[in-house]
Amino acid sequence: MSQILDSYRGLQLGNRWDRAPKWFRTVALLLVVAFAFYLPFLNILPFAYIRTDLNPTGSDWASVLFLIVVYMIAAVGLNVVIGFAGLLDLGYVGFYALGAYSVALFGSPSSPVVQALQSRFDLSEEWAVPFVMCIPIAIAMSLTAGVILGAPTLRLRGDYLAIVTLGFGEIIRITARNLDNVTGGAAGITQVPVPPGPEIDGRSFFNTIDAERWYWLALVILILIVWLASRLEHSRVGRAWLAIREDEDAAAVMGVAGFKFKLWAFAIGASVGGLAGLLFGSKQQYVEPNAFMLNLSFLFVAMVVIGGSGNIVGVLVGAFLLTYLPERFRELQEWRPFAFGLALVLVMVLRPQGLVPSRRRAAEIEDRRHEAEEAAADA
Amino acid sequence: GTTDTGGGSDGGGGDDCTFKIGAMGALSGANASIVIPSVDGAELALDQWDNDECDVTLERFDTEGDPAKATPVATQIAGDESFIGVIGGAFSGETRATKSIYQDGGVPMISQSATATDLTQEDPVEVFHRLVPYDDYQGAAIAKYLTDEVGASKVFVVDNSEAYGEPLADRVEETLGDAMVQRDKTQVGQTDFAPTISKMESAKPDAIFYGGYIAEAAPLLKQIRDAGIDVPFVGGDGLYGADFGKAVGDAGEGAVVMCPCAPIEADSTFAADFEEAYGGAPGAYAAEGYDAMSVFLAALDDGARTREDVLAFVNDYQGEGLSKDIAFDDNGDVPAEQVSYWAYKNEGGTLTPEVEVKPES
Amino acid sequence: MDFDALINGLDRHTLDGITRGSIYALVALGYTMVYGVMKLINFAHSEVFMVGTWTVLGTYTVLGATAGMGVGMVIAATLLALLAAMLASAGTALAVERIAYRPLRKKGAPPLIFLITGIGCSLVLVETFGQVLRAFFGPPFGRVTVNIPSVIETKVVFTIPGIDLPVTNTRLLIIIGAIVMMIALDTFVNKSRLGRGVRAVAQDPDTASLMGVNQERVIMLVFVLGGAMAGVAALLFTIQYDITKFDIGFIIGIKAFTAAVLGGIGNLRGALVGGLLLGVVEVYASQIWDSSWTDVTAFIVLVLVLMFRPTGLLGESLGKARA
Amino acid sequence: MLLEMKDAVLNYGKIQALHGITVEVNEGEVVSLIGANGAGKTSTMRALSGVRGLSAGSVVFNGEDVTKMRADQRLRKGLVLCPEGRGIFPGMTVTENLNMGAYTRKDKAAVDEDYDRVFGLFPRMEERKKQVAGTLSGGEQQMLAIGRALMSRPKLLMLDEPSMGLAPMLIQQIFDIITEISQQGTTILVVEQNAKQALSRSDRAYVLETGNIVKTGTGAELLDDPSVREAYLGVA
Amino acid sequence: MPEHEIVGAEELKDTSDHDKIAIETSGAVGEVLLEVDHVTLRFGGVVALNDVNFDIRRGEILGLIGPNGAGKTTCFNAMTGVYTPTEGTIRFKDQEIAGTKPHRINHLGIARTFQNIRLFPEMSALENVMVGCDARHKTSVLGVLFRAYRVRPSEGELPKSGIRRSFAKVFGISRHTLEERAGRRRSMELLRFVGIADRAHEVARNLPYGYQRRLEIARALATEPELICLDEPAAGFNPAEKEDLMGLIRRIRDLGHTVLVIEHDMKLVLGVTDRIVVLEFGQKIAEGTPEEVARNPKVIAAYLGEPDDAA
Ligand SMILES: Nc1ncnc2c1ncn2[C@@H]1O[C@H](COP(=O)(O)OP(=O)(O)OP(=O)(O)O)[C@@H](O)[C@H]1O
Ligand SMILES: Nc1ncnc2c1ncn2[C@@H]1O[C@H](COP(=O)(O)OP(=O)(O)OP(=O)(O)O)[C@@H](O)[C@H]1O
Ligand SMILES: [Mg+2]
Ligand SMILES: [Mg+2]
Repeated sequence: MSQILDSYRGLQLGNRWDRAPKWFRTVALLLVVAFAFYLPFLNILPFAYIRTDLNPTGSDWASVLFLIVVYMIAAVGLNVVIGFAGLLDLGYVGFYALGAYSVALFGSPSSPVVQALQSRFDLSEEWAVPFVMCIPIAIAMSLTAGVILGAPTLRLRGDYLAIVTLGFGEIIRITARNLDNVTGGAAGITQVPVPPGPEIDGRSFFNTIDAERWYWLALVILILIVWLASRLEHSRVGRAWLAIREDEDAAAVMGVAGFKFKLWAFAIGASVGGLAGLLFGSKQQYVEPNAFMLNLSFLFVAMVVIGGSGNIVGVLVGAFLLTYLPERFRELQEWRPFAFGLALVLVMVLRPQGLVPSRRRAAEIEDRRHEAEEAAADA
Repeated sequence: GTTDTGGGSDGGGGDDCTFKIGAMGALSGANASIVIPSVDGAELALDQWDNDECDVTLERFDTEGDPAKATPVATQIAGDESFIGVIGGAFSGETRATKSIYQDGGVPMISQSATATDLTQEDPVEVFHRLVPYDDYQGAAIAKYLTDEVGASKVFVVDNSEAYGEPLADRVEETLGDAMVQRDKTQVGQTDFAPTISKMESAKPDAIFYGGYIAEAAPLLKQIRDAGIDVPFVGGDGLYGADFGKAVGDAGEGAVVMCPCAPIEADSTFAADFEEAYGGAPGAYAAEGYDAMSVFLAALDDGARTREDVLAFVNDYQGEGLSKDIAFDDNGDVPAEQVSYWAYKNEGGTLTPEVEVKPES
Repeated sequence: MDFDALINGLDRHTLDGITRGSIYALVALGYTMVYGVMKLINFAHSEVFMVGTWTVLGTYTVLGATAGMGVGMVIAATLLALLAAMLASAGTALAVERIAYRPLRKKGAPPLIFLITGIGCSLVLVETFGQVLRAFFGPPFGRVTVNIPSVIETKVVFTIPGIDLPVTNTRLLIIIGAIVMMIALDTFVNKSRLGRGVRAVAQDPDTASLMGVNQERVIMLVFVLGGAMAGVAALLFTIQYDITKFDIGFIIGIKAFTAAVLGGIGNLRGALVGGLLLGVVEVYASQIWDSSWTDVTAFIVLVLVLMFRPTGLLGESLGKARA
Repeated sequence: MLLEMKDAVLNYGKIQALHGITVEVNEGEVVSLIGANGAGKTSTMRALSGVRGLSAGSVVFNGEDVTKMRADQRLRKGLVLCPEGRGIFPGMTVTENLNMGAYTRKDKAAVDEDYDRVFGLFPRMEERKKQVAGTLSGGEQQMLAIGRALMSRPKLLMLDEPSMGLAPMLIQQIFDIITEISQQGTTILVVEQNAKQALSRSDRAYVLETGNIVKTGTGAELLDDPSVREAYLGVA
Repeated sequence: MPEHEIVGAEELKDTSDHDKIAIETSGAVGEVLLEVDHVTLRFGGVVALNDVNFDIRRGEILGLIGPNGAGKTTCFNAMTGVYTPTEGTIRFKDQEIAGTKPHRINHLGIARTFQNIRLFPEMSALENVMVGCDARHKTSVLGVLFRAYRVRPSEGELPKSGIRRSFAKVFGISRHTLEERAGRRRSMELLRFVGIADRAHEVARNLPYGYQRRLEIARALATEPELICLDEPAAGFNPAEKEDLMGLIRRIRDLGHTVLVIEHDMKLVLGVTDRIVVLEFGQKIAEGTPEEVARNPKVIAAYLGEPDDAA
C-alpha cells in the first residue's frame, strides 16, 4: 500500500512542478544549478554530511563529484538510446572508451600514434594534437563507431542488438589491449592532455589537485547536454522514437523512417558517451583498457533504469546514486558490491518504475500493476 | 583543492607530530588477496613502532585496483596535509594514474608491489619509490633460472595479455632469445586452454613459463599435465601466494614460482608476529609492506615533520629491511644488486624456497 | 596469423571446440528457455551455473571423494554430485525467479527492469561466495580459485582411427552428456503436454491460461529445467577443468548467452548449434592468432551471422505475425 | 443454474469497466450479450473466464464458487472462452493450436473425434493444417479460434464477437454452428455486435451500457424493443 | 516541461472546420491514382495474390471485398510496402512503388489502417495523430537539436508578451516550433473530425475499441495521404456505429482523399463505395459499381451467399 502512495507522491510532485508558474520554475532551476556549482565547497552542517571525505579513508569530494558528473553525462547519452529510442545497448562503454582513447592517442606525446606522426612529419618531441582539437576528434571517432556499429545491426530486434553491442564494447577494449604499437597495449597511455587554461600558482588551471575546476567544466557540459537532450525528447524526434519503440512496423507505415531515427539515437548516444570518456581520460591523464570493462556498461544501464528510463531527471538521479553511494559508504569496504547488488534488486522490486520515473512510464506501470493485481485472483 | 571538514588533525608544521600514512590499493574485489597482506604488514610495522613523541595512523584506502577510483583517493591524500606518505599503489595501473597527483602534492610514495618498468624508467617522478624490482629485471632472472637451473633450451612462453603478464613475458622472451620455441597468449577468465596445449604438443618444449595469475594458471597447469606434457612449469610472482598450491591441486606438484621476495623463515619473529596479529602466514608482499612503513617511521624518528623532510629522508635512506637491503636510486628503484630472486617450488601444496637467482646486471 | 597450425590439426581443434562448446550449449539452454517464455535475459543464470560448481565441490568434500578411487566409488560420487548440482542450480534459479522476477511480473514491469534485478541478483550471488560465506566460514569461500578434486582421472579411452585422434574419457563424457541432455530436453518440450504448455505461454500467456495452462507453473518449470541444465554443465565443467571460483560464471555466462543468440534465442536446438559453433570458432581463432583475439573473432562471427540471419542460425522458434 | 455472476465490479487501473453487473446462464441456453463499443462486454467475458480478477462480486459456476480461481482452473471445470481478437498462438501450426485446445484432456480417442468434428465444421482448417497460424487471414484465424475452443469440450462456451471480420457467408455459417453446438448440448454465452443475428438465435439476452446491465429479456422480446432496435439494430 | 498542455481546449468549442484539414491534391478527379498491375504474391506454397489487376481513380471510394483469406489485406500490405510482390508492379501516380520502404511510400502519399488495430498504445490519442503529422514535417534531427533554421513569423504566430515578442521579431521563430504548433493544431482538428476529441489526452491503450478504430483513421489522415486505405474499419461496430462510419468515410473523401476500403459489412460497402473490386483465392473475380457487383452471380456464390438478410 505504501508503495502505491509513494508512486503517487512522485507523480504529484511532477504535476505540481508542471503547474507552477514559469518564473518559479526558472528561479528554482537557477537555484539548483547554482547550488550544484557550489557543491564542492559545501561545508555547512548538516548538509556537509553528504561529502565523501568525512570518513578518514574517504576520497576527495570534488573528484568524486567530477566522476559523478561524467557518469551523468554518459547516462544521459545512454538514455537517448535506451530510454528514448528503446534500444538496449550493453556496450556503451565502448563509446566511452573511444572518447578517452581518442584524446589519449592524439593528444598525448607518449602515445604511439603521436610518436608516429612526429617522426613522419619531423615534429618536435613535445608535439601532440592540442586538446581543443582532440574534442572534435573524439566526438567524430565515437560517432563514426556508433554509425558503423549501428548500420548493420540496428535492423536486429531487441535482445539481439543487446548482445551485439555487448560484443562491440568488448571488441573495443580487447583491441585497445592487444594493439600494443597503436594504443600502448595493456599498459595504456600516460600524459593525456588537459584543457588549456591560465596558469595559477605555477600550476596549469586544470591540474590534478584542484578537482573542483574539472567538476565545473564537466557540469557545464552536462547542463548543455541535458538541455539538448530535453529538446529532443519533446519534439518530433522524441515522438518518432516513442512510436518506433511501441510498434515499429506501424510507425513505418505512418511515415516514420525507423532505421534513420534509430541510427540517429545511436549516433547521438555514441558521441555523448565519447565526450564523457574524453573528460574522464583527460582528468585522469591516463587511459588503460581495463578502465573499460563490461561491468561499466552494466553500471551505465543500471543508472538509466534505476532512476527511471526515459526521464532525464531520473537518469541524473540514478547516475548520482550509483556513483555516489559506494563512495559515501566506503566504510562498508568489501561488503560494498554485495550491498550494491542487494540494493539493485530491492529498489527495482519496490519501485519498478524507477526512482523518478517518466510520467508516461509511471502511469503505464501503475495501470498494469492494478490489472496484474486483480488478475492474480488467487491472492 | 579540498576543504578540511572532517579530518580532526591540524597536521603539518611545528613540533606537533600527529600524522597519517595512506595505504592505497585493491582492498576489495577480485584482487584484494594480493594487496591486503602487504597492508597488514605495514600495520604490523606501525604497531611495533616504539615512539612516544609521534602519533601516526595508517589509513587504508580502497581503490579496487581501478585507476578511476584511485584518483579521487590520491587527490584526497594529496590535499590533506596530515598525510606525510603513501604506501602504494599496489598495482601498476593505479600507480600510473596517481603518481603525478602525489608529485603535485609532494607526497612521498613507496610501493610494495608495482613492478611496471615504465613507472621509474620512462617517466620517473621524484616522489615515487618502490621496494620491488621492475619487470625487466624479473624477466631476466626468470630466463636465467630457466636456462641455468632448469637447463631448458626450448621454452614455451605464455602470458595473460594483461599489463602484468605481457611485459614480463616479453622480457623473458627477450632474454631467452633462441631458447624460446613459441609464444602464446591467454585471457583473464579463460578456463579452457586446449588451443595452447595443442600448440605445446607440437612445439615439444622442455620447459614452460607462464606470466599471469593463479586463476588461469591452475586450470592451465592441470590441462598441461592431463595432456601428458611433463616438463617443468615456471610462473612469475603473479602465482606467488598460499592460494596457488591449493588452487592447482595435485597437478601443481613441482611447479616453480619465481618471486623477488626473500623467503621469510617460518620461525622468524616477523612470521610469528604476523600470524598472531592476522591469523595466518604472511602473504604476498607482507614483508615489503612492513619495510615501506618502516622507512616512513624511520623518517619521523629522524625528526622529519613535513612532506619535504620525509621525501628527502626517503630519497637518501639506507638500511636493512625485512625483504632486502633498502636504498633507492635516482629513479626510485632499489638497486639491482640488493634484490634477490627466489625460486619457490610447490611441494605438497606449499611453496618452499628452492634456490636464489641473481640476474646479470 | 597461422593458418597452418589450424589446418594441420583441424580434427583435433574441432574436437577441442566441440568440448568447449558443449558446456556453452548446456548453459545456453537456460538463457534460451527463459527468454523463449518470458522474453527476458536472465542475467543471473551465469551464477546458477556457478552455484552448481560449488555444489560439486561440496558433494565431493562431504563424500571425501578424491582422485584415484575405485570405479564404483567414482561413478557413485559423480552421480551424486550431478544430482546435487542439478538440485542446487535448479533451486537457485527458482529462488532468483521468486525474489527478483515474480514480484516484478506481478507489477507488470517492463523488461529492462528485469534486466537490472537480474544483474543485481547475479552480483549478490557472486558476492555470497566471494564475501559473505567467506566472512562466516572462511576458505574455501572467498575470491581465490579453488581446486576441485579430479575424481575422474583423465585417460585416453580410444583413438579415432584414420585421423589418429585420441579421445579422453572426460571429453567423451562432456560431449555425450551435453547432447543427451539436449535431446531429452528438446523431446520434452516438443512432445510432452507440459512442453506444449511452455510453448503456448511463450506465445501468448493470456490465451494459454484460457487453454488451461497454469502460467506460474510453466514459468517455474522453465527456470527449474534451465537451472538443472546449468547444474549438468557445472558437473561436466568441473570434471574437465577442476576448478571453481566465485566469479567463474561471468565469462561462461556471456559466452553461453552469445551462443544462444547465435543459434537463435528461444530455440532449444539453436542453443546446441550455437554453443558448438561458438566453441569451434573460438578454438580455431586461438589457433590462427592466439587466445587474446578469440572473443573479438567470436563476436565478429556473431555479427556476420546475424547480418544474414537476423534471428540467429535456426531462427526463433516463435513465428512472428505481421499486419 | 450453470453460471451466475453477481454484482461484478472490474477495474482497469483507474477506469471502472463494470459497475456491479449480474449475469445468469442456465444449462442448455444460448444467451447473448449486446452493447455498444466500450460497454464492457469483453470485460464481462474476461471476468467470467478468469483472465481478469474482479474487484468485487462473485462468480459461481456449476454450483461452485470460482471467483478466486485462475483461468486455467476454470477451464478445467468446463468454462471456456474464445477471446475477442482470436488470441491464437501465432507461432504454432493450425494443428498445434487445436492441440492446445485439448491441453487438459486425457481422453485421446475422443480428442481425435473432435478433430474430425472441427475439420468438418471448417474444411479450410484441414487444408491449412500445417500453416503457421500467425499467417492465416483474419477470418481463418477466427475459425481456428472457435475450433480450438471446441476442442476443450466446454460445458459453457463463451464467444466474444465470433463474427467479427468474417465474410457474410461465413457469419451465417458461424451462427449456424453456434446453434448446432448448442443443440449438441453445450451452453453458450455469446457477445455480438451483430445484434439481430444474435438476438434471433438466443434464448435470452442482456443489454450492456457503460458497464451496467440496462435490459434483459428473451431474444424475441429484445428484438421487438424499440430502444434496442434503434440503438443496436440500426432501425429507427 | 509539461508533457501535454491542454491545447485546443478553447478550439474544441468551435465547430469543425474542414478547410483546415483538407489536403491539396495534385491531379484531376477521375485520373488513375494507383495501378495494381498483374501482381502475384506467394508465401511459400500459398498464392495470396494471383495476377491481380485493378486501379484506383482519384477522388473515388473503392471497395475491396472477398471471402476470408482472399488476399485483401495482403493486397494492402503490398501497396504499403510491408510485402514486396513476387511478380507484377504497383504504380502510384505513375511511380513504381513495389518494394519501396513503407515510410517512403507513406511520404509519397499512401496511408493505411490495420485490420487488428496497431496504435502506439502508450502515447496519447493526440500524440498518435501528431506522429502522423510529423510525416509531413521537414525539421531534421539536427534542426531539432540546434533550431538554427529560423522563419520570419507572421503576426498571428508572434508571442503576445513583450520580450519574447521582440526576440521573435528579430531572430524569427525556429521552423521546428512552428511545425510543432501547426502539428498540434492539425491533430486536434483531425481528432475532432473523426469525433474523438473529447479523449484527446487519454493514452491510446485505454480508449474503447471504437475510439481506437477512429483514432487509427485520424492518424492515417494526418500524414496527408492522397490515398487512404482502411482495413475493415467497421469490424466490431454495431449498426448504428456503422452508419456513423459511412458518413465519416464520405467526409474523408470530401477532404480530397481517395479512399480504398476493405469491409465485410455489405450494407456499408454497398452504401458508401463508388466502385467495388472482388477478390477470391487471390484472384479478381469481379469489378464494377455496387449494383453490378451485388447482382454478379459469381460474387453471390463466392461471397454473399443467398440474398443478405442481415440488417
Ligand atoms: N486493458 C484495458 N486497460 C484500460 N482500459 C480498458 C482495457 N480494456 C478495456 N478498457 C476500457 O474498459 C471499458 C470497457 O471495455 P470492453 O473492452 O469491455 O468493451 P466492449 O463492450 O467489449 O467493447 P467493444 O465492442 O469495443 O469490444 C472501455 O471504456 C475500455 O476503454
Ligand atoms: N506471411 C504469410 N505467410 C503465409 N501465408 C500468408 C501470409 N500472409 C497471408 N497469408 C495467406 O494469404 C492469404 C490471404 O490473406 P489475407 O490476410 O490477405 O486475407 P484477407 O483477404 O485479408 O482475409 P480476411 O478478410 O479474413 O482478413 C491467406 O490464406 C493467408 O493465410
Ligand atoms: Mg469487446
Ligand atoms: Mg484481412
